[in-house]
Amino acid sequence: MSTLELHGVHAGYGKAQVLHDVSLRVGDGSITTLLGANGAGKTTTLRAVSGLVRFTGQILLDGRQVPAAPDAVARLGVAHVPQGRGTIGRLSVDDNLHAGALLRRDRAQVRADLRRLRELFPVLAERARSQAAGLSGGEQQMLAIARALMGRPSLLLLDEPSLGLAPLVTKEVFVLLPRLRDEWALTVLVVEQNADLALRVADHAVVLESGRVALAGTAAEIAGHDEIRRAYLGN
Amino acid sequence: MSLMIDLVKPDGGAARRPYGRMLTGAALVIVLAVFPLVMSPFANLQVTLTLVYAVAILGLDILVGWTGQVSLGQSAFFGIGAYGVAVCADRGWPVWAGLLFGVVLAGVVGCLVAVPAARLRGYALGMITLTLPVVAVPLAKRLEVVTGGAQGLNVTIAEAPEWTGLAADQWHYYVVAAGAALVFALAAALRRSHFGRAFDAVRVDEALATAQGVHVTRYKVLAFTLSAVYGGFAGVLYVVAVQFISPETLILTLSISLLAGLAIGGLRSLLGCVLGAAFYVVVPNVTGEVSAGQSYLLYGVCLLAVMLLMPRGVAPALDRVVRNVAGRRGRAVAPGD
Amino acid sequence: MNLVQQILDGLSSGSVYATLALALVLVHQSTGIVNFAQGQMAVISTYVAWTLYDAGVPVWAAIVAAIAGSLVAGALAERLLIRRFEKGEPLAAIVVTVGLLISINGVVSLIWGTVLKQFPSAFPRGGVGSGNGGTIGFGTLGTIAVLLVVVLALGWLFRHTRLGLAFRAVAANPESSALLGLPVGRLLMLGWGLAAAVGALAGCLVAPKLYLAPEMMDSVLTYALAAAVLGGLNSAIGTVLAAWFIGVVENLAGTYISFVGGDMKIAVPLVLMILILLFKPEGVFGHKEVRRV
Amino acid sequence: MAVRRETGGWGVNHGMQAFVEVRDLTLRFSGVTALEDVGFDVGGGQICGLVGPNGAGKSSLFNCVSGYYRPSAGSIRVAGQDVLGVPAHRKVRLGIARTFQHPALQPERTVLDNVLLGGHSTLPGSVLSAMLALPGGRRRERALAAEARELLALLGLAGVERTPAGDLPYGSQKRVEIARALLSRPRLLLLDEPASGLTHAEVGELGELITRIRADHDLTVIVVEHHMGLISAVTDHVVALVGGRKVAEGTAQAVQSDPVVVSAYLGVA
Amino acid sequence: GRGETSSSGGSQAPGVTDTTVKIGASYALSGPLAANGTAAMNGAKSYFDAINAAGGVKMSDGKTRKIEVVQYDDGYDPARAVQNYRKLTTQDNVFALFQTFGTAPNLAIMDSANSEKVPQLFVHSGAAVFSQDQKAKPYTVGWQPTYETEGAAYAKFLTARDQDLTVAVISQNDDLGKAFVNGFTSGIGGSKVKIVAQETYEATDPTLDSQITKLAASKADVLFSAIAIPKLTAGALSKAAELGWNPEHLLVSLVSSVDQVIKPSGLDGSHGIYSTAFVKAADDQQWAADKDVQDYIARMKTSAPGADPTVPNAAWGYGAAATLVKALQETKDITRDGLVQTVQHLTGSVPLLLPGLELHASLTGPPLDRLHVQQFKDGKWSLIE
Ligand SMILES: Nc1ncnc2c1ncn2[C@@H]1O[C@H](COP(=O)(O)OP(=O)(O)OP(=O)(O)O)[C@@H](O)[C@H]1O
Ligand SMILES: Nc1ncnc2c1ncn2[C@@H]1O[C@H](COP(=O)(O)OP(=O)(O)OP(=O)(O)O)[C@@H](O)[C@H]1O
Ligand SMILES: [Mg+2]
Ligand SMILES: [Mg+2]
Repeated sequence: MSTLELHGVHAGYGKAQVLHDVSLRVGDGSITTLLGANGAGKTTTLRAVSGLVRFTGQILLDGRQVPAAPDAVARLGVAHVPQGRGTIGRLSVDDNLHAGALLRRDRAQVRADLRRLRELFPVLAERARSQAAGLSGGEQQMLAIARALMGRPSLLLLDEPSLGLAPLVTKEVFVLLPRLRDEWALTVLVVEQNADLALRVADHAVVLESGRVALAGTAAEIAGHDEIRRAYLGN
Repeated sequence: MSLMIDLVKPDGGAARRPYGRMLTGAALVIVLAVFPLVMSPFANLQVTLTLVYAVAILGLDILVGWTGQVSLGQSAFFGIGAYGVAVCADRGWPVWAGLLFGVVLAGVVGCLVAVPAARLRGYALGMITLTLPVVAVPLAKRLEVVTGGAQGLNVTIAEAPEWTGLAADQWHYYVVAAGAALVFALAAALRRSHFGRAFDAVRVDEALATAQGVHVTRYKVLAFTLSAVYGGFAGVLYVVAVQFISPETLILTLSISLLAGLAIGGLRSLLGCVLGAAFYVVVPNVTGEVSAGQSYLLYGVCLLAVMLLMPRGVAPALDRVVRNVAGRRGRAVAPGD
Repeated sequence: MNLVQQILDGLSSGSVYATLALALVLVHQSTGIVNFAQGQMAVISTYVAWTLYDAGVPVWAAIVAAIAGSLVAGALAERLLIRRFEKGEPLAAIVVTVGLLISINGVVSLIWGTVLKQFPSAFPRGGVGSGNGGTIGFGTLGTIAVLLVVVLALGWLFRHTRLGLAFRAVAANPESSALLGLPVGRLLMLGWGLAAAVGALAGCLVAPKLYLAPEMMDSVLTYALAAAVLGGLNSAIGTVLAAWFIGVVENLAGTYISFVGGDMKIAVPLVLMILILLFKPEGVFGHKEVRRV
Repeated sequence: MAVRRETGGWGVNHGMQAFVEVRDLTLRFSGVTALEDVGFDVGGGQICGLVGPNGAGKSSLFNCVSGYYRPSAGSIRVAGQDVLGVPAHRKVRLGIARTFQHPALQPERTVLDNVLLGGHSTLPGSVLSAMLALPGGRRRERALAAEARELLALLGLAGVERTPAGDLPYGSQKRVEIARALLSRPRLLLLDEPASGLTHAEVGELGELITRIRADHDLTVIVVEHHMGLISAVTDHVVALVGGRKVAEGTAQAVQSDPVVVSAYLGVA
Repeated sequence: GRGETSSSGGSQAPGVTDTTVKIGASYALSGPLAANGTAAMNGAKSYFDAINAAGGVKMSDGKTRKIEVVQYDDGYDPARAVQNYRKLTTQDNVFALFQTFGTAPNLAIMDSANSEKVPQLFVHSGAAVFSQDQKAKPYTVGWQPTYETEGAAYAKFLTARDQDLTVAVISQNDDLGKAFVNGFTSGIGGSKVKIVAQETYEATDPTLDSQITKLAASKADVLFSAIAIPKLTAGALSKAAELGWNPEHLLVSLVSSVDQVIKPSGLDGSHGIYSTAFVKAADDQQWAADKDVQDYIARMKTSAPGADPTVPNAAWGYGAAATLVKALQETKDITRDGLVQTVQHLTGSVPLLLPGLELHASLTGPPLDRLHVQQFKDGKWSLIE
């Protein structure tokens, strides 16, 4: 479990500033969802945490500034499922999963985790030896999520995990999150357009608008907000 | 003008500052026209050879830069063009026939190689083209009756007409410059047309290109053929500049040097082709003055240094500088708008 | 006798090509780059070994020392030079290796001169067989044995170890691998280092036969590239088999097809290679890559 | 200016006969059956939804239509013409355009350039005239650019014309693809998960947009989507695939209450 | 146009001042022929340095001038040789070109040199084309015996034995290899010596194993190696031995170095290794006490420390430099044409030439046109009378 804090983070690409003074806190063992319109800067926020974009301001993991290099961040126990294709297409499904666990030494536990993830996503067992690039869009997304979990992270960053997933699977993933949070001591920051589901499992929610935090609060508070209902929930 | 940095803005971006561009272009033309009249024969030869290799590099750019295929065969096409014109000159046939023969033959060979090569990507393609110079050198020696074998051919072509009163090096300069300007302008127009976009799409993602109606194989073959034609034409210009061709010129090393020139100058940039060629021609002369014995080592070090300082090549680096300067100027006048 | 001997000779030169090709494949497998300077790096390593030997160090020790040194030097080359080009255009990376080739060649000529040196064989002189069966030198046999050991070791490393998986992941997708916490930079360095070490071994193995000179590996590079691509660029065993194939076919064509002759014999394996690649573009032992839209 | 289609008289078929006919389509990869005996019709001018669990074969079906995959059996006819025999790069000239599930853009070129590529097949194909920069070509190029700008405006991308496409957020990239597809002036548009990465409100806008372009451009649309809201809002007709087989077909409502679809795909709410 | 070759200094010829005379050269100092090119350059340099150290060349106008050599690398690329030529003639304004290296680079500049009347002296190549017609190309002059001459010398050596001999021939696939073979073939015409097998190779071949194996099948009595690359020669010799084929070897002079070829090949000469020579080899014990050779070795050590004096090209470069100095001394009319005049009538001796050999200028051949056959015995070369 980890605590993630952003204090006054500014980030962007080249000259284009995307995040303006973003501050948020993802408490130890909590699930926080990050909402926002297309282009609001959600992906950029996660990328800043992972060291994939440079930022100014402070990003603290358990009170300490995160390193600048993505691999160093990952070695602190941060797993990032990027938006879109997050797998290594040239490797087999199994190799992808094992690559997720390369930093771990507890081999027996790795095998157990693998079994569990295969139960959750049976297709990963069926297609264990196929090249990951051949999987369907949704299957690749499952692989990306499973691969991140194989690392047994303490902080899980999910960028639109439901992207390309069938409704049933999406639900399963969101049901799984609180369970894993408890069993595996996870802290989760999830960007999600299926706000309905996300707000149901999340403890906290943050809404980004044009790179600024527009709203933050408990999931229930946010879900009760009128504007949020109109833009994200539609009921 | 054709030598300007290729910004690839088919939607008219290139024409946004038409006067500035035309002025720069005109200035460039004048400088280039006056150059041989005031400079030494050695300087003229260097510029002439630079333009020769620039055409060959532009051909490579069409293949490597535009469509993303690797080729180690450019020296062979260069040789075909050169031998084409030299053989004709040697037998007393008209030079234009030699030009046509050399360029067409290069194009035909290029097309023949391209048809199977278009099935391949990346390094596999590079290997196929590697075969070309490896085979071309002994072949040129074997066809001794026409090529003069290992001794090569000494020819006298493109002699300065009496009335010009020009020395050979000056006349050769103008001939080569005119030829190079012509083929550069043609390539620039092609690049700005929708073909330029299609070539890019083929490079970036073949499936994507196909979905937009681009026949990937045809475009690869087209690029390969054009590239060979440009290589062949460069070979023709080479004979104008050097008046000699022998199998030594066809070797793989030249192909590799041209690739290096392309990377040094910067991909997808007409100016880059010229700068890359200039690097290939001028730097050895400079390092040779520093130390004849270590000139090659120094050349290698310069190559590494330029690549390290400007990983995307000199032309893009210059482009960025120019745009920064222009940008600053642009901001300065902005409030007045 | 001629036929058998030509085949044996082909295997012998094929083994020369294979040693360098293995190093090429190793770099490609771990960093996705084709390193034109691989041969030249091997040459400088061999000169180092020669210098040690010349100073009285036993051959084997000199070779081992050169291999160790090359491991470090290769890693440094990656870190200081190649690193900047791994993400950009592949051409830039290739050209940087060409620059490296030229520079190392210059440095070797500067330090050791251009005149050839005799490199001691780690294997005894002479060979086995003779008369009708053909002969094969101990040097070649030794080279083949070392080759096989290297191939098995590399195969095991890449297919069955965690390090191998890490190499493959990084070569296929560095960004994604970094997100998994793999030390991408260090793995790339190690990949280059290993390749340089294999290259050093290659140089020391072939130097007794080719004689040590700054351009020793230049002519081998063409063949090694062909073998690496024909073998699929990702398969050690495929590379060695392809190299042997090239060596043998070249000799047989030069011997038995009269119009080919000594000057054009190299063309035959290359043309065959083209034909094979047309039907199997990913190389004989390469995996067909699945691409999805 | 109108481009000559290779098949004339599509208007005649309109409404009289199915515009898209898929019959007995079977597609296998080593060890995986992606599609098995799939058949359905889409009427001209209709919007057809294609739904089903992950790996059901939806994208594969698109890939068969656009020629990337070669089915082992079956046929696909569009406007009465068999399209399976037509090479992939000619599909767009038949009036078939598509978007990709994972955005396929040229990341370093501008959004406008990316869209212009979609008009490639509408421009004449002589290299020589392009090299000579004849004025006719320039004029056509300008006209195309104007058309592309209109489409970008329609899709709410007017402000990012000159942005490199790779710099856009995910949701915008998917819209660039739609603009690109439209610039080829298609008759049949295949959309693969256009709503992924969009917020609820944005999905609503997208739905309106799809119905609008259907009307404005006289289009037939097949849309693959996991977003049931969008499916319900825009489709006239829905086909559900599970494990490569068609399991249900009908209105969005009917399909969504089909027990097989519910258990395999939607899950009980 | 401009006068390309006019000098700035009025009466004096280009490149000649009261105290210096400037000479230009272009060598392959990089690439596969770098070893030979560098050796040629070093050999010449060591002689010029010695002359300069002693004050310079005393010329016919009574002035003593130092020799200033401007040299560039051409990497054996004709286009670069042409550039170097332009640079030397128009920028460095040299008096004459000296010892430009290799056939192709010299051919590339030959026409320009003759039309611009720039002496292209003592080219470092045994191709006949540079000397055979000095009426047509008076400004281009060779130095060493032609490859044909050398090939014929081996033929004469074999036919003189009046035995039935079978010969296998391997030659480089270029004008050099062809010239050796042509000279040899016409030399054995009508004799009891027969060529029974013939192979060629490309200079880029890594080994010659396949060719030697083919030749070995002929079981010829003699192997004539018209191979121009030391490592390939050494490899060929040891391959033949490995195959159990022990013919007599004829090595062309280019690759006759004991250290570079014979020692690496592992052969001891017991089956007969022959070559030809026209200069005294530095590693030949019989000249250990020879003044010429001692001077040469000492001067090489001073001028090019680390360079190997046993490489034939170095000795040739030294000899050619001496020939140039001699020509400069003897030139009456100190102009380019005057120099060429002198060269065309040059006779006499220069250091390092084998006993009995002399310069012997003619309009149809190089100034040196004879060689001695020598045999490798007891670790050294010895002349055969
Ligand atoms: N590589 C890049 N270079 C330049 N600008 C970028 C880059 N990536 C994103 N941007 C810009 O940053 C802004 C925020 O993008 P980001 O991807 O973070 O949005 P998002 O909230 O994740 O959107 P979506 O829901 O569509 O994924 C956008 O305006 C986008 O154009
Ligand atoms: N090129 C391929 N190689 C191997 N298997 C493939 C290939 N393309 C598709 N498949 C397999 O075919 C099946 C159908 O894939 P398809 O992409 O059509 O699914 P989909 O319905 O689009 O799923 P999703 O909703 O996840 O995108 C999957 O099991 C997939 O793994
Ligand atoms: Mg995003
Ligand atoms: Mg899909």
